[in-house]
Amino acid sequence: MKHTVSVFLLLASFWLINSGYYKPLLLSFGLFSAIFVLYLTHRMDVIDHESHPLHLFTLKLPSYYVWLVGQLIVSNIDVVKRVWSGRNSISPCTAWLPLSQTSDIGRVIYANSITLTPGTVAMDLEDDRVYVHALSREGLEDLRAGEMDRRVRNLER
Amino acid sequence: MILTVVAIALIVVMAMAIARAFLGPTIYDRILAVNLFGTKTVLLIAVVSYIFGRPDFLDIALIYALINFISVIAVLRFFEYGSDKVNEKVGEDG
Amino acid sequence: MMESQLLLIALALPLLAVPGILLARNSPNLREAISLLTGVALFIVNLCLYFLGEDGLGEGGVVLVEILPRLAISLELQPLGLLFGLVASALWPITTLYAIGYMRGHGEDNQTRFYVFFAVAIAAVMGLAYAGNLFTLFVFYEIVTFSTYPLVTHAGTEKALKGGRTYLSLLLGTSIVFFIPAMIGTWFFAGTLEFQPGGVFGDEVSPLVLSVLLVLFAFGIGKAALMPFHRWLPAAMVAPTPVSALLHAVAVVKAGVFSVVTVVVYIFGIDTVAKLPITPFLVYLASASILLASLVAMRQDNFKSRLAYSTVSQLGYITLGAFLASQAAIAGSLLHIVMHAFGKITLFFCAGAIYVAHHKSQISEFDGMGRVMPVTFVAFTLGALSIIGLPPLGGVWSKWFLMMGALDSGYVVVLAVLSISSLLNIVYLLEIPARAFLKPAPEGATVQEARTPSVVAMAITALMCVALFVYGGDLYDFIRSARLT
Amino acid sequence: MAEYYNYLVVVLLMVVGLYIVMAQANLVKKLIGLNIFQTSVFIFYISTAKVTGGTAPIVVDGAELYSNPLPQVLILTAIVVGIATMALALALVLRIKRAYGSVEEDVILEQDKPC
Amino acid sequence: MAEIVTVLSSLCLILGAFLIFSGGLGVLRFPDFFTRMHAAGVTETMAATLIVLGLMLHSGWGLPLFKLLLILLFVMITGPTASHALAKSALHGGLRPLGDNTNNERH
Amino acid sequence: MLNHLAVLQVVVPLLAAPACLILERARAAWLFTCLACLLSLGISIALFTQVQASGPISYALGGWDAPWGIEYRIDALSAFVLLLINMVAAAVVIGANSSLSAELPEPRHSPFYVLLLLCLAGLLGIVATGDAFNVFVFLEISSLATYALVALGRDRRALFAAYQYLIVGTIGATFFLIGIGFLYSLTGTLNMADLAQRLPGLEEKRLVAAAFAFIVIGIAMKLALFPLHGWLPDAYTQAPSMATAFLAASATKVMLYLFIRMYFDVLGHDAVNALFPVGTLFLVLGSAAVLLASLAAIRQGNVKRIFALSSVGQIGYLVIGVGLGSALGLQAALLHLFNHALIKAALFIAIAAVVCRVGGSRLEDFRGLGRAMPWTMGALVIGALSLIGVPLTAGFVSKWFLVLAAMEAGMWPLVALVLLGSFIALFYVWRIIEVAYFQQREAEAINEAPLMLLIPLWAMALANLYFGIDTSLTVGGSEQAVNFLMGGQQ
Ligand code: NA
Ligand code: NA
Repeated sequence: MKHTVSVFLLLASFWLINSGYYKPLLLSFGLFSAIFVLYLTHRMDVIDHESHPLHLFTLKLPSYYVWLVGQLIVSNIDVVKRVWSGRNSISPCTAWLPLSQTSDIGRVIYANSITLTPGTVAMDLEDDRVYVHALSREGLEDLRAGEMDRRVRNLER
Repeated sequence: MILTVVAIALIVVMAMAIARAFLGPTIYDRILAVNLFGTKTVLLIAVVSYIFGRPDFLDIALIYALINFISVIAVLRFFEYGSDKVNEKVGEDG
Repeated sequence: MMESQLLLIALALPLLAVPGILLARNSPNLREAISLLTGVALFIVNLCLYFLGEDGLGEGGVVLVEILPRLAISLELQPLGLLFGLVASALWPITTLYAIGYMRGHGEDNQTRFYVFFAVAIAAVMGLAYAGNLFTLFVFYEIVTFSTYPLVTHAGTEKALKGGRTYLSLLLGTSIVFFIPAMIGTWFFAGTLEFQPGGVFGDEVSPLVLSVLLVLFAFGIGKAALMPFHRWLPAAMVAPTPVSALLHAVAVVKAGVFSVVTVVVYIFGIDTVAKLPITPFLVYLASASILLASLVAMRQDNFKSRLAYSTVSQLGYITLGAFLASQAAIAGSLLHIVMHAFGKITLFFCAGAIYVAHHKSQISEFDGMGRVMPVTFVAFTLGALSIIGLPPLGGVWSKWFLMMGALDSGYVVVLAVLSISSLLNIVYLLEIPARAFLKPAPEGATVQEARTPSVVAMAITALMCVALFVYGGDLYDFIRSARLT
Repeated sequence: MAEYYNYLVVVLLMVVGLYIVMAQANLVKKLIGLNIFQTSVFIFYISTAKVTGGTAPIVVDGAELYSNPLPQVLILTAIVVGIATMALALALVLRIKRAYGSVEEDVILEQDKPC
Repeated sequence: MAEIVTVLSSLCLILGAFLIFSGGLGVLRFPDFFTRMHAAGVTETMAATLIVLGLMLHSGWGLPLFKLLLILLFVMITGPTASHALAKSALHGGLRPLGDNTNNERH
Repeated sequence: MLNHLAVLQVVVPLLAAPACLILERARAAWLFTCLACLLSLGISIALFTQVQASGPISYALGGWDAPWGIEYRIDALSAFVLLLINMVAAAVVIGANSSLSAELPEPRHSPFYVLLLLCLAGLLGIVATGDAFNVFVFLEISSLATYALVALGRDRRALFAAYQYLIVGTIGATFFLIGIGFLYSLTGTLNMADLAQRLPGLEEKRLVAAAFAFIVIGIAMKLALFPLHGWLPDAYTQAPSMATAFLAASATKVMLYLFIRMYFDVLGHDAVNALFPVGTLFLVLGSAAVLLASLAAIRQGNVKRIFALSSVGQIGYLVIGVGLGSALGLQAALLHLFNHALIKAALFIAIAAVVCRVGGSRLEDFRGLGRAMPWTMGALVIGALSLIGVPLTAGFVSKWFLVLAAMEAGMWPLVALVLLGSFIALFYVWRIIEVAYFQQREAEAINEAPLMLLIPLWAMALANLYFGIDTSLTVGGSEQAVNFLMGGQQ
């Protein structure tokens, strides 16, 4: 039931932001479409903890996001530096890195976070490991250190 | 004024993407280039809507982002299974 | 108002016979009786028109249907039409009589179809003879083509089909490519298609245009078999003899030459044609047609194809008369329509009789046949003499007046042509009785004529040739009495 | 010359589109050419609708001068028609592929050559 | 106060433009497909954020602000997904990344 | 109710089409379509009489007055063509059920009717509307339905025929769109009547010439005017027989109507000829069509393809009539537009009957049918005679006016050509008649076509005779249309 409410709120806010016209007729249309989409998603049986991981919205998430943005900036600068510097500025390499997350959502967050930060891309994902391509060996080693892996894991709990 | 500079930068990068699309030895380089072109268009539309002072164009930017993402995924799915296999799939339920 | 009723009856009568024939299709005697009776009745109707129409010539038109404003299908009593109507309605019953003997003797299948289309053809001929305007003439001219096509391809064999193909392509072809533009051209330049003695064209229409139209008509009326569009006549030899009789004597060719004369008299007007620059060429064309056809006829060993080319030549006489465009010449050509009809039909009857009785179709096989089929060959001789134009047969009159017409119009060379062609006629026609009577008969040959109805029909037409000699003068007076200018 | 550049684009696209339709043997690529050709016409309509200084013809307070809305509306319909045609064409190509095993025109014609 | 916002906005925009350009350069200059993906990543993450942020500051409070946020959110979520799908598809397509020393036993 | 007839004429078939989708069973869909077509025919009759009585009808769609809103103008010309299209549609639909049950599997009947109704709605829309862009929209509606109809054919070749037709048709329609785009950029209006008034006043001539060039080429493609006729033979041969009957008798006729509307009414043929000798171009293309298409028809082995090529030839006649530029020439074109529709309806419905019984339309399939299917072949012969232009048939009336118009223009070679065309037609028609009446059928016995096919077939055959004898409706109707079109100009 929680998830249904969250879907409804998401749809309603999406409608209100995009509409810009708040006359009764249009609002009723919005309501109707939100309800209709709710009905559809229920029929497709996709409203569950996986599509709406509400359990993650604890205090830990913002702090992870802040850290992630930091990582983002750092890795962006790193890649930009390599783009502008000379020939052998990059040392592409790949490796299977272990991952410690238990739930699927956790693994996806970890893989996405890897891919999000430029310099590293999660190319394949399995239950206990992820195949990563890195622009440089240093990038790969930073990742191997496991800082990101640890942070995502305690997000899960 | 700044917005125009950004727009120009975006267009230049889009030109680079097209260059990569022509050069790109493998199919995947070309898909990367097209995807890059698409995401930059989204930004270009957003910037242009502010150059023309019509923020309601942002809806177009959002829609373009949606379409671009789905097209890339559709193309990848086609290559993922190879052209003939796709037809077999279609053949079964066709 | 009697004329209009009679005209309608003349048209309707043969058509009414059609359902009768169809219903009686499995009792041949009744079926043939219907044809005969209708034929006789039709002849009587035409006779009434003849006597009644003495004064009423030209009035009493009846409009059947109006296709466009001023363009209608209408019937009218004209002297030319009356003459043609009389000949056709006279020969229909006779040919039917002959057909009974021939068809049964020869065991032809689907005879019903023959009598049905024969009746339709006669109805079309009536419509053509009594047409009130050029459009009506053209409509019935086409119906004659379509109703005779199944007769020509009666046998249904590949040869018959090939003959039918030439027949149709030439007749329909000339009518589509020449006759229609001529007719529409007349409508365009004259504004009307109604028959008017003296012609429909105003003075402002240039002779060049008139010449072109006349040539278009000459070639467009393919049934007049003017060379080079005569090939359909020999090609139609594939048909059984009664059909050839219909084609050559009763309906088809007569419709052709009748149309040519009608066009000359009622569309252009005799005086106009006389003055046209093109006329001399048409006269020479007709003359060439006469001579060439006679030469070709001489070389034909097949009896019916010789008669076919002879018809092409004789038709040349009639068109020649028309193009000479003088009172006498026109009268001569009209007379020749009658003379040739009875003469040629007799020859065809003989051809059919010989074929049915002895399966002989090549002239070289006729040695001594005179003793075997005396009546047939006597009749043949009478018919042949009439066509050659020797007294006491009717043919002499028409030849005579044609020559007078040529003199009036100043074409001396035509005199030569006519006399030479008469000589040629003698050669290719009298060869047959010569072989039949002078050559020794095949041994053990006994007299064996064809079936009596055929012989009777043959006798009637042969005697008519003689009668026409006697009454030739009255016929000529009737023709001259008609207001042609 | 500057203000005629849109017509150049229109003509260029039109010719490119028609060339592809004629030159290409692949049925799908022919459709791509057809689409380019149609797009060129759409660009012609919309570019001629532009009123210098006029903003997009969606009523917004604060704007006085708008570009001409009519051609743009017409082209909305034309786009819908174009998509309908393309959908039907692709459906046909799909069935042709299944029936002939190929979408190359010469291969198809070869198979249908009356023996 | 208003000046600070415009300065900040221009700064973001300029920086974003520079990042976009460098990402584009990387896509052109890098040797193989996988390395180019990283360069592309730059334009889709940092650069996009900076430009959208710049626009947000430029436009100030109002509905367009949220629309821009929505656009940014969408791009940030779908970006990595697309890159992952592309990389995986490339691998399946038999493309060998440079420096791939792991005798990568694909099952 | 009465004053909404103009728009109802299009709305009825347009709404009937989706409604027909719901009816799965073939018979129900058929009956429903018959009802819709008869209703549409009734409307066209009412419109025709209304126009005869009180002149052109103008109907502002949705209350928006011209030139802003879309205006439906039914004048003498449109009423004449509307009546013709509906007559043909009614005949085709009545006979469709029996023909389809032999050609299409049961589930495809309902879509066939939907497409037919959509095509009909499109065609009627083109004729009824007075707005140039609206014409384009209806042009595409009818074309899309037509492509799908052709693709319904049994043989796989139907798919490729439909594809080629789609390509050519779309390019044609887009050319038309470019043309009216130019006109719009010049005059600022899309209403055809309004265009007709504004165009003469313009001093800018080149763009008008360019616009007309695009429009002519576009319509020529849709019209299958030689040399742009490549798609027609395949499409007409592969489509289901009844679809061909409908298309042959209506689609190309509406395209010619559009041709005339643009050339005479909107642009004014004098104005256009002052820019470019368009009349001569039409005469040349028309003559080429008549000769080459008819000659090609002789060599064909499939009767459908013979008459498809014959249609290309006959379209040549229509264009010659228009090309002459005279009142008589235009009247000849309008007459032949009407008569040719009847001819081709009769011929193709007859072929549908043969295909229904024999299963194919090759020449050999016609062997011995003269005896086996006397009524079907009888109607086919009447249609054939009308095609050749034998007197007392509708075809003769058209030939009469066409030759007269050529004579009035003093173009004697054209007279010869027009008549040569029907002479050639004689050959390819007689090939069929010889096979049917003179060759024996060895294969199994064939019985006569079903009654529901014979009724529309003989209705069309008798119409060919009726309009060959009583020409008041056709000649009268076309004369009124010509006076309207020509009157406006002189
Ligand atoms: Na990373
Ligand atoms: Na990345």
